[in-house]
Amino acid sequence: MNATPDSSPKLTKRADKIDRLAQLTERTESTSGAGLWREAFRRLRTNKAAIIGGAVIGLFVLIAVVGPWLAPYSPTAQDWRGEVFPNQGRFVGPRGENWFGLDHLGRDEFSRMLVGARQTLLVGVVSMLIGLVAGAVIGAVSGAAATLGGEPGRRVDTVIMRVTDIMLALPSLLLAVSVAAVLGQSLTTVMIAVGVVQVPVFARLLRGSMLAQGSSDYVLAAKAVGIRKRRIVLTQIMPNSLSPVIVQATLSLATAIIEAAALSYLGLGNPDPAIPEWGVMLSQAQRFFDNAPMMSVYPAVGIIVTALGFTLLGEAMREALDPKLRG
Amino acid sequence: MALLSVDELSVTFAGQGGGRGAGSGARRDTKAVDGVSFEVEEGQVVGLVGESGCGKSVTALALMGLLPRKGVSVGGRAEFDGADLLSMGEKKIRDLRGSQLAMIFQDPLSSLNPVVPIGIQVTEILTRHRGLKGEPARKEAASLLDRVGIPDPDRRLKEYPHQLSGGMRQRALIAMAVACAPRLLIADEPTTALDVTIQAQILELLKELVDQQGTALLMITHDLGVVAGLCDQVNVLYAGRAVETAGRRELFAHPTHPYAHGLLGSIPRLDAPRGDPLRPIRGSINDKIAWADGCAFAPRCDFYTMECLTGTPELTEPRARGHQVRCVNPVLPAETSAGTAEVSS
Amino acid sequence: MRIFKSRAAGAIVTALAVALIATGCSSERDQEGDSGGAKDTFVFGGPGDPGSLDPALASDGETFRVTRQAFEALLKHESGGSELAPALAEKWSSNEAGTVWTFNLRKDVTFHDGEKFNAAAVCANYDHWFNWKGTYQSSAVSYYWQTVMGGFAANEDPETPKANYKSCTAKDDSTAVIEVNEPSANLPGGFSLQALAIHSPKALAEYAKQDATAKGDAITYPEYSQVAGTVAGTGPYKITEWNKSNKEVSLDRYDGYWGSKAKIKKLVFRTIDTEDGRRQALQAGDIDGYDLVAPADVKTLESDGFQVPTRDVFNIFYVGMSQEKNKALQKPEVRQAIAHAIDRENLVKTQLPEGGVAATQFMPDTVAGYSDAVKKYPFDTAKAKQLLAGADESALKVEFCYPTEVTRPYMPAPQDMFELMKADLEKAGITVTPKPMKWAPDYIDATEAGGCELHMLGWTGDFNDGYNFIGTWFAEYDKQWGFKDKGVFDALKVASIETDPAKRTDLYKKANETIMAYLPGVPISSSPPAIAFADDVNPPKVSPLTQENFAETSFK
Amino acid sequence: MLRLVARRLLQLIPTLLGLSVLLFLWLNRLPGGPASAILGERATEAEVARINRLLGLDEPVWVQYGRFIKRIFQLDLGTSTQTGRPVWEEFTLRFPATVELSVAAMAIAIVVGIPLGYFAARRRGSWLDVTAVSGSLLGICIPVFFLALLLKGLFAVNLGIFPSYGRLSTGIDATKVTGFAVLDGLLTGEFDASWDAVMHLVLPAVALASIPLAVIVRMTRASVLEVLGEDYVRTAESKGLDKRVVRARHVLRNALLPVITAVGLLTGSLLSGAVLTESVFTFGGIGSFIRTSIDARDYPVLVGFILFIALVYVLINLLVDVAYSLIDPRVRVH
Repeated sequence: MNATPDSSPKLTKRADKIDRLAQLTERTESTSGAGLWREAFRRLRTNKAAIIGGAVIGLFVLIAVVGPWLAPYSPTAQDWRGEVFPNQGRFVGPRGENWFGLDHLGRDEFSRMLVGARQTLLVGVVSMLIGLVAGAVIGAVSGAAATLGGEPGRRVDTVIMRVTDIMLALPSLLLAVSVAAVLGQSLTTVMIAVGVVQVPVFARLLRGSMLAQGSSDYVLAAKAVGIRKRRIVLTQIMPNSLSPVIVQATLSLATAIIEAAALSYLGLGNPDPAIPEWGVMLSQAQRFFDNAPMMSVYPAVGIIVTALGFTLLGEAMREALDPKLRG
Repeated sequence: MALLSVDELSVTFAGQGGGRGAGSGARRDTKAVDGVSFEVEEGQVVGLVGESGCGKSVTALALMGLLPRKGVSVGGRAEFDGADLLSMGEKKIRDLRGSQLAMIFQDPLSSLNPVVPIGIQVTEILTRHRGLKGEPARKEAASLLDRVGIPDPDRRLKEYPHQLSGGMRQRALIAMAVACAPRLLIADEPTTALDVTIQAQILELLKELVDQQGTALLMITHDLGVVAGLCDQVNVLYAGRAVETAGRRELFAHPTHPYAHGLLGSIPRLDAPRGDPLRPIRGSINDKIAWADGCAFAPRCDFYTMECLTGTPELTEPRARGHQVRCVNPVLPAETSAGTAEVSS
Repeated sequence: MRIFKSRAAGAIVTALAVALIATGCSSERDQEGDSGGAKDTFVFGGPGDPGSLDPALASDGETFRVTRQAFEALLKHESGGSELAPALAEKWSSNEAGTVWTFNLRKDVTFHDGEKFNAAAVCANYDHWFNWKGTYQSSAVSYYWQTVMGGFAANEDPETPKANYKSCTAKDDSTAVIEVNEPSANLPGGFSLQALAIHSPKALAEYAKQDATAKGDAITYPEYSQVAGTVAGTGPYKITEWNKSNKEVSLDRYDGYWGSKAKIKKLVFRTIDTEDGRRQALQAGDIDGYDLVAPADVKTLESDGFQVPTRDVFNIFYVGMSQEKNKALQKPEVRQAIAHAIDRENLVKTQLPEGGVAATQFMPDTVAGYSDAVKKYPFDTAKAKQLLAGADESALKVEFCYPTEVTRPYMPAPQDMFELMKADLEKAGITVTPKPMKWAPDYIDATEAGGCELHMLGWTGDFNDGYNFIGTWFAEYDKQWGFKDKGVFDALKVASIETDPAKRTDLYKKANETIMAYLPGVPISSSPPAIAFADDVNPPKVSPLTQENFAETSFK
Repeated sequence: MLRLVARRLLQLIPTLLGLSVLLFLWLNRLPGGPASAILGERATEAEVARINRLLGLDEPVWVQYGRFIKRIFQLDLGTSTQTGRPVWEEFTLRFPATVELSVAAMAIAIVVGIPLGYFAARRRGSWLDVTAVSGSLLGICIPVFFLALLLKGLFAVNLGIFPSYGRLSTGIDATKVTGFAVLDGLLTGEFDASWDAVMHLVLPAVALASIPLAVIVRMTRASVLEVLGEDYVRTAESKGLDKRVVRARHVLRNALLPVITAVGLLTGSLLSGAVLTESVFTFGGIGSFIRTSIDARDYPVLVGFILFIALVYVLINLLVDVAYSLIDPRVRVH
């Protein structure tokens, strides 16, 4: 019946057949096509946690960038010095000119919060980077040695991992004290200290995923084809090992900020208290918790919410990138 | 009457995020099974054939009542011995499972609990349905393993899945399935994960077991070879619907639905004249149209016409009694050549 | 996970908010939380553990606070004051030269271990100290002996000062005579020090058997000074237990006490290292009193019905300058400019507890030798600017060290005080670089070695003698200050060897005037270390030297 | 099994040795000495010099290192510059308190965390799940010391339900047997003492538990979710087994494997949390001692503590491995 001689009607018939078909056919998009990251991003967009996390971080970063210009007053000038009496537990709460009230030295709390965001972000990012870079190097060496180094390589690997194990075990603030003890107390010290804490985490992570990748089929394939080992590591293993590291980076931004706060609480924080940083502000204010709770609450909430933001985003990214949870 | 008669069974999965609370707007639902109907007689071996994604396994799970309750809606009826499995209460179906209804899964390794000894995994079902405990249970388990052809059962009972070979694992699973001489055994691609030599053995084993116990077997597979070797009755599924149902001989002799026709055309046959090209079906199962709008196979069909695109085609018996075909213009002897001609031209 | 996190975020924020509001706003306090059980135990919270049960080995207030209840020296300060008063010695006198000191001892005094107190016992003590060897000669162990009496019978280290102690003889059972080689401004004040409190001879014999060892990296105190049982004094309480893991020292009333017996049966000193830790403990009724109240808490506590008696000031807080570290500081104008730039009044008003005063010289007005005629440097930013301009130091840059993680009686909140002064100096156009350091060892080391251009430090008097203040800094060249000024040094020399109290006081006045004219540093303030008690306590007379005698305490 | 243990213990030696070298080098770079820590304002340069000479801190580095290592091998960690007592003694003195606290915290974390995580996974999307997930998120994001302050301010100071600091109320004189306040009370039959000790434990333990609890909840939840999707659970269901059997034998057992490792690692990290919590509640354990040591720069103590922790950590890992190989047959063969 479909072999009809006359052409023109058939053509038209064919045409609208196809149209009809086209409009009916539902293409269930196949995930196989999209690349890991494109796909991950697609899933992120649909993930509320990611959106919220992203929003929080976005806001935070925005404040960190433009805060200093938004700040109505100088964060360090003790403009209302005469009005605050820490020694009598008399403080000034929120009011028209000072939205968040004054701190214990008569400075505008709101301005300090705004400006503090930048410091906080700075501490978080820098220390995370320190941890990431150092950790990545160690992990990469260890992983490469393990995958390609043969017996000696494996020995190197075990040694490195033992050390990182121990580092993992040491309470972060002890590491911090050690660093502070050698470098003296400074903002850099804080960053390094918090960074050092992250090193073993990144190292283990990168190594782990490299080992996983190392034994994966495509690497075996690459080996089989006889690609030089270094190239395999650089072109095959490394790129594919990075996604977990990136996730971890996001997460450790959260921990870094919290760690920094803990350090300031132990008096190992940023030495110049005049420069506002949420962790320092919190540890300063908690002395007056009974008389001026809000003074501690502002920085505390700041820290917690920011940390939450990074954690949410990080978790979401992990899910998005996790092949197990895909599809 | 039939032991199992499935009537217009449909399974719908709520779309992404659906069924997980109001949080995210439920997206397009997907109909995995869209009105399957077939019957299984006592002791009969029935095949469900179709390429992956056509809803075979989902059908099986639906019958076993193993589909997650959340985000899944099951429609139609599935009468097992007169009782509807689909509307049956949790408690009742639990009692049926393992005793009257049993199932064998695709991947023997992942289907066995890695941290529980084989012994326990076998005896637990005996304890549950036959009240066997302790020594007698162990004895029975051993003899079961023996029956499914696992050498040195007493040692194996103490071992863990990872210590067994692929074939043995599947045998163990089968042992559990037949432990209570069920009346219906559902085998979901029982051989796909195994290498060819083992496949044959497993199929043999299944065959003799069902013969011995008079168990009915619902064989789910994409492998027409298996069907040819085993089944009495065959149902060809496409996009969640049976498109052709016939006895084995009838089907292999005269595949009438263009899909079935295509399937058979796409497997190499020794008796085919040399040089006669294989004729694969174009496109993939992903290009389809909802049965409601017409024949889901249309986009891949060489013979489709406007009629194909107007509503679900009815089941007809264009060739022989009991040979049902769901197609507006089935491949009948006259056209076979024409159809192939168009493809090759 | 997906959407719950989003809800989660919401939930969290609310939860947090609730918690914070709850803590922040609810201010009613429950007074019945008193877990002290029967009211025959008085619990006092201190900021730090004592170092040893033998005051002779200590140099810190926390140790003395405890031992003072169990040990008595020959002399003491009158309760609640800073005047010398009789203790184990009823009367005392010295010869013209101030080298021979005669003590008429109290009779019918017994030690906690039943030993009899007499002149022999006194000399046993002094000789015991004088004959210390090895690690005991380290000033970390025997600081006060060395400040009062110099070195030992046989000095082992060239750096150890030469002995000034000559002998102690028991004229009769109740008369002890102590001779020294040279008159010293530290006498008779020194005889009142806890470090020179009298121990039972039996205990001393025990002590002698044990040695303080210094191995590896620190000094190990002898066993007897760490576990209650051996040490025995004559005080109203006797030390019964030192529970380190519980951070508490327990004392029981000594019923054989010669004076008026202690009113409360059991006395416990607990360590709570943080200020709010102590405050909360008091508010929660866990303790009956504590020392070093954060000024911020004084009002709160008072309004909550607690007693916060004010002590007289007996300390001085100052800004030190190291003229060698920063040459600019050698110009008098610069030092004066700094003095004028700092707003002491505001600092006192906002940081110090009630009773704090701005200082005009390097000693509080409670010390004999305080002079009203010293040159004053009132707060005047303009003047400061102009002085700097005059010395063409308008672009003056200074490094300002301050200690972290510490509060001292004279500086309740070092960091805040630093920030205030920094702001002041910057107003006067001085660029200030903050240099925070850990109190010990970093800060101490740095300041003592003159490693800081500007630093803040203070002093709490050991006994009422001007030399105990100004003498410690300006008697001779000292790295901390890094200046040589004959005028200043001589003024103190003459004062220190004058034995007639009245004359000496006048000389101290002169010295103070000379010092303030030269202005080696800027005296800032004197602040009374606030002490707090529960409302059901009759507190002891508070002492400017923080020498409270808890035997006076009782419950209402 | 034994070989595993032996091997690990052998590995321990070089690790600790290496660590000790690092520590010594670190120590050697440090400013100041005990003198000024003891004398405060009253220290002068001369004094400091004298004391250092006395302590042999003026000798050449290698001599000092010799002494250092020798001491380490004699399990002699040196002397605390704050208390002037042997570090080892100070630790043993305070160890029970911290163990008590850590155990309490871990107990809370496990007893609450595992069921919570399990049911959160089972009732995915329910309010329980939401609370569990958000709670654990918060637990991870709130600074421990701030949480501790909140708890203290709310329950100890404002509501006065729990004591605000310390291990035991002063009124109670408990006889010391093991040093574990709670245990002692039970042993000696002084139940009031035990109860008192427990009351003192609650707040710090809760604060300290926050992070482990959060982690355990999340891990349990995740791993239960994963296991629920496993084929073997479906198999078990297909056998018509009782819910209870399926959950106990086929879900929980498998799901808890990863959690066990986590618990091990967390225990190691508890100690650092203890430093913060203990110092907020002035709980007389190692934690608060370390805090004061940090303030006083009491390096012998800090070094001792680091070595000590390294030891504890390695041992815990060993335990975890052993435990793991006992539950998971797959590990046994390798």
